[in-house]
Amino acid sequence: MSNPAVQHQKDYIHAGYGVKSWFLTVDHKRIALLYLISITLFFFVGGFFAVLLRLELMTPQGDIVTAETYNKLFTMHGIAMVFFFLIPSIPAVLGNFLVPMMIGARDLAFPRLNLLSWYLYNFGGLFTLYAMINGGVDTGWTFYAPYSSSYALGNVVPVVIGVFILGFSSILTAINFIATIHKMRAPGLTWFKLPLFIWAMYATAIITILGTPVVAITLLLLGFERVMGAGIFDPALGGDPILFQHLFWFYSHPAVYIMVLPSMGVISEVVTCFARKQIFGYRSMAYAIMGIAALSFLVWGHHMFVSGQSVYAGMVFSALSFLVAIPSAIKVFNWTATLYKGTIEFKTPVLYAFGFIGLFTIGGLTGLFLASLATDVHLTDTYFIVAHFHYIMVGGAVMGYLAGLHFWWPKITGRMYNEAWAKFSALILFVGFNLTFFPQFILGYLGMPRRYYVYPPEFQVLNVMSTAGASILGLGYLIPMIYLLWSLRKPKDVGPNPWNATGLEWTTSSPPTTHNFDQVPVVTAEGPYLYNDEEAKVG
Amino acid sequence: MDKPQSTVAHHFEDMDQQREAGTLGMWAFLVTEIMFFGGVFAAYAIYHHMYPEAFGEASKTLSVVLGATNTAVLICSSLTMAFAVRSAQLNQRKRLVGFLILTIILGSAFLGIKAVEYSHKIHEHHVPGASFVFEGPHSGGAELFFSFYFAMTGLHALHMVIGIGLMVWLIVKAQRGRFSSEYHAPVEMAGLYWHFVDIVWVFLFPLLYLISRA
Amino acid sequence: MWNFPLIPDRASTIAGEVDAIYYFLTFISLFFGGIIVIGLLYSAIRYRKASKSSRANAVHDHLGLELAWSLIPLAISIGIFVWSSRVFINMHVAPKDAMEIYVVGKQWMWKIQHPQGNREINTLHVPVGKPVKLIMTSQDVIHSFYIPAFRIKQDVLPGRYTTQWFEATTPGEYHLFCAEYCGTSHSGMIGKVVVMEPAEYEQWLAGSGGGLAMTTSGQQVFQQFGCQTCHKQEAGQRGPSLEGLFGTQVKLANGQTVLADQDYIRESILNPSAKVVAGFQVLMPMYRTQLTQEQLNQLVEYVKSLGTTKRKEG
Amino acid sequence: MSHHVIPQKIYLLVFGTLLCLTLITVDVAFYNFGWLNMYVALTIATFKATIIVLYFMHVKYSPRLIWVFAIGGLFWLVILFGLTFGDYLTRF
Ligand code: HEA
Ligand code: HEA
Ligand code: HEC
Ligand code: CUA
Ligand SMILES: [Cu+2]
Repeated sequence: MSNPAVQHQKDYIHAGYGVKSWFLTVDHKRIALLYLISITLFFFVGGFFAVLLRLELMTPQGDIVTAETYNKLFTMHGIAMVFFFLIPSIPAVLGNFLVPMMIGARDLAFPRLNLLSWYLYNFGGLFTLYAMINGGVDTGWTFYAPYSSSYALGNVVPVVIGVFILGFSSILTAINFIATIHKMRAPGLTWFKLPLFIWAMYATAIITILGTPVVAITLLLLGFERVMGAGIFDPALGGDPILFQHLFWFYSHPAVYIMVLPSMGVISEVVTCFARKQIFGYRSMAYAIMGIAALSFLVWGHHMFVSGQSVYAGMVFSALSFLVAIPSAIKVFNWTATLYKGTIEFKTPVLYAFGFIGLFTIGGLTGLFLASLATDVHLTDTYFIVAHFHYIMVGGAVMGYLAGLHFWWPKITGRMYNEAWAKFSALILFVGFNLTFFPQFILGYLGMPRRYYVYPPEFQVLNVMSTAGASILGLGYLIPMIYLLWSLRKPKDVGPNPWNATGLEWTTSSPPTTHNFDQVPVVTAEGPYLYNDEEAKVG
Repeated sequence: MDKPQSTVAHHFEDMDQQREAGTLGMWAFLVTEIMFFGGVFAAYAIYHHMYPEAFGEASKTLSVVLGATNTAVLICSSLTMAFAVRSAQLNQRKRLVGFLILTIILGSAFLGIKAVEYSHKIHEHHVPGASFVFEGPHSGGAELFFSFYFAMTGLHALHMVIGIGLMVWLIVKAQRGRFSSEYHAPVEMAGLYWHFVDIVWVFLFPLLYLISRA
Repeated sequence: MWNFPLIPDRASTIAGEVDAIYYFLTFISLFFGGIIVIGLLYSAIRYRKASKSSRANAVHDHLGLELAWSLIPLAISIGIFVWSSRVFINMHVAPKDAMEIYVVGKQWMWKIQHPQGNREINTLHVPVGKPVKLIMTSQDVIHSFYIPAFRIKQDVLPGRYTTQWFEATTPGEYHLFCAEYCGTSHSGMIGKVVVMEPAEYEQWLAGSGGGLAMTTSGQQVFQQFGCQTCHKQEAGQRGPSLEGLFGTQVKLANGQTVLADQDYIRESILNPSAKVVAGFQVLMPMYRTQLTQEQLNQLVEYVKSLGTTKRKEG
Repeated sequence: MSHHVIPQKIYLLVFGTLLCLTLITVDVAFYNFGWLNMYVALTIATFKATIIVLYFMHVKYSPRLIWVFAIGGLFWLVILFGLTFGDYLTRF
């Protein structure tokens, strides 16, 4: 029973109506949409804070907000963007939607846990949002003790609890992915036939379960110290503030790969599809993902080179940080090599993918300046750092997220967006992004410290450039919102496989039915991305 | 037993796949628990390294008798839990419920003894914070020790309370005949969790009570 | 409007060494970034869908190439690591004859005291061409003492000393920033470093209301708190002699030995029971709550000076 | 698989061992082995944990993947301890 039956079955969006059918759904695809809404909300919250930051920094003196407010703004910007937007972004939205479909399963292993994870996310989010509106916090997203435990203004404890709850949400998603990927692959789909996106999701999940609990306990101890006045990290009470930093970065460095690995997975899918070519060096790409995940736990001390950590420890961490750059190098070069002799079609996702590769490379290479001890001493805690991580996280990870969203949008909604607008906004984003963050590299080298509310006047010109860029960037993020939503007004207008891509998800209808596949597919192809082999093209 | 209920969820192929996925998921969760407690253990180890004498002095004020008794109680509860799982495997509903109740009783006994210890500590003003008092030269380090004592045993106790809650739920389900030798994954999961909590205590006991008895 | 700097001042001996690595890294980045960008653009143009270029013999795997683009970056990385670490170690090992200046950070100011006793706030006067070692601690949260023109930075922690050193090369005024976020006025915790010719510096020292040298005021504090009742010239019944203590290895009651450095002396005063000298009881009271951070610094400086005198005599 | 029913005797044996080891660890704590004290206690604790994992938690009868996860968790703990102590033990 093939095609006619599929026609009659309702797709997952129309499988049920009414509030309950959404809020109590256990369908991974519906949960992905719920996540999409929550996460977009937080992105705009974080973006709103960023706009205020940039406006304040237009002039050297303080004008639109007070110093206290400024400090709360960058703290809440960092927390919203890192914990509530970027860490869950690709896994919880695209991963949730695609992991079962790409491996030929009907759902994730634990559908109810999946729904619980969304509720926890929102619960933690609302908790934090409440704390942000009601007083805010001013510790910086890093919560360094003893400032956060004994001196900080505002609602440190509620925010810490919010992040703690959020941690549970990530952990549940991660456990779900691990069990699903291990145990629910379609017959014949062996590990080395998996799309790289699945590898990336798997590695991300592993990092999440190993790292998140450590930051959870650390934040709990911090809250304990702040509430009870008991000593844990505050030297006035016998504690050691450097220990807080160790425990915090034990998670938060691997977390930066939680943020970028999923994007790397997306880019591999997009590049192969639009170059119509097999990925260059599939196995080493997979190994590189796992290598990054494993090494990511060995380098956290590079955030602490001037913290008073031992010089020897600093050297060990520096050496290992250089080492973790090597698998990233492999990935960048292999993508470039994949494009060589391809047949490249310039659709929107591939524009974002180009953006990702270029900007991630710049971000990554500037990471080397920071992994190198002597230069980090000068650059740490300056705008160079700010530029480094925005290049990777905004230029890299967010672009990857947008690439994926555009690539799978027809699959998710059954509708194609307006290509011209989409290309236009990709261009705007690229220009705005570079104008915003490139000047910050120079600012950092000149010595402008980060988290500065007022600054010496000679830094103004570069700051004005950055603010100008940010307003272009903000505009660039609004446009996709509009045309993507607009596309929903149309009737369904795409078939199962608008891009002619390989991959099991493209064999289902767009949008897919609730159970994805009528029959569990059996995989006989030699591997993923068989674009060169015309036979393997799924029609 | 009751009529065979279909216990394979719609998205799984068969029982084996469902059970394997469940076990793997549970172990992934236990890994997060290892790292969670690992974080405090690491912090404890660092401070023990920094203030060995103070930690020793403070540790001496704990009661080895109560600590050791509690260790034994917890090991007993692990045994009853293991038997509970075994009963479920063998489809022995009465025994399953009986062992779960025994486990709950033992778990509660542990918490009771813990409560006695806490009340002693509160009495002796060993609770860190404004009212903390510790005679002798090591009061700073001792306060740290007690911060960890309460944080670690408190988290451990919280896990036990959750475990007891799980078992109450299991008993209800078992009474309704939901488990069989085919399907008893929830019992197994609860068992894994309970044993893990036991293991945490196996490390907490020497680290908190025994470090300076010699 | 366009006359803003793109390169920071370079005013210490280490600055050039750091910049050399910086520019080398910039070069490496341009090189590899260039390869990637050119590669991307080349394929984008040559192999766009409409182009008729031949796609024959496309490869999907090439171990040699992959090894090349992992091993070459690895080799370069190792080179940078070694080079940069050597400079880093230089930054950490102050010359023996460096003059020592004490820095105390607190929300939100820098308090500085010269060995001759001169105090200043948010300004640091130093002579050109002479190594200066900063001995720093904080009264509250973590701060970071950052002089961009010297390319040095070090976090300043409560509860312990951290140090850094520099040798200024060019007279002038430079920014001094607090680089670790420390609360509301973090961005106001700034000041300047004034580098002067040695003669001028002497003048400044003499003219700026010097006050007592740190060792002298340390001696006064020593007497004021009655330290000499237990610590005499010779080791007595009650306490060990502090003569010649600094820089030696001290045997402790628990069998270990420690180096008597600044942190040890500081800890011995604040929390005597933490490390007890072999052969003595813990009689010494805790001075944690009684001493200000400045008095503590002076005491440490005084105890250190006892060391040097003795070594000179011996 | 995983259906393995472990005989009661083994459970009782493990239980007995655990109780004995608890007694031993308490007793041994009152002898002074100097710096070894801590390691003696931790070795016993590790041994106890191992048999709990192997028998009570059925890992001995579980597929390789479960072993990998159990050992992996432990290994990452070692990383956390190792690199953190790496800092504290080399400060000067
Ligand atoms: C997604 C996020 C992300 C990613 C992927 C990275 C990736 C890297 N980061 Fe970054 N980093 C952050 C986010 C990220 N970082 C954040 C948020 C902070 C600041 C936190 C805070 O304090 O608030 C930070 C801070 C930070 C520091 C601390 C600076 C300080 O505070 O003093 C350091 C130091 O080593 C560092 C290094 C690196 C390195 C070496 C990589 C590497 O993985 C990069 C590897 C990639 C490449 C190298 C490019 C591709 C390779 C080639 C083209 C080949 C040529 C290569 C060679 C010659 C080796 N980062
Ligand atoms: C995923 C992570 C992420 C993302 C996406 C961003 C996005 C942006 N960030 Fe973020 N940033 C961080 C993570 C991130 N940041 C972190 C971790 C810190 C460190 C915090 C700390 O120090 O503790 C930081 C700090 C930080 C600073 C340094 C503050 C300081 O140290 O004093 C600055 C300053 O320019 C900045 C700017 C921006 C800008 C302009 C964007 C833009 O890309 C945002 C663009 C988005 C929008 C603009 C929203 C969409 C549009 C609207 C809401 C419409 C209205 C807007 C207009 C009409 C213009 N960020
Ligand atoms: C009541 C007696 C007493 C007083 C008063 C006293 N000390 Fe001590 N001090 C001791 C004893 C006893 C020791 C050795 C035991 C120990 O290390 O705690 C000691 C050790 C020291 C040491 C470590 C010496 C070493 O050889 O390693 C320093 C430094 C020190 N004291 C400084 C001071 C200073 C500064 C003051 C005044 C602010 C002071 N002491 C006041 C009794 C005293
Ligand atoms: Cu002091 Cu920032
Ligand atoms: Cu990092």
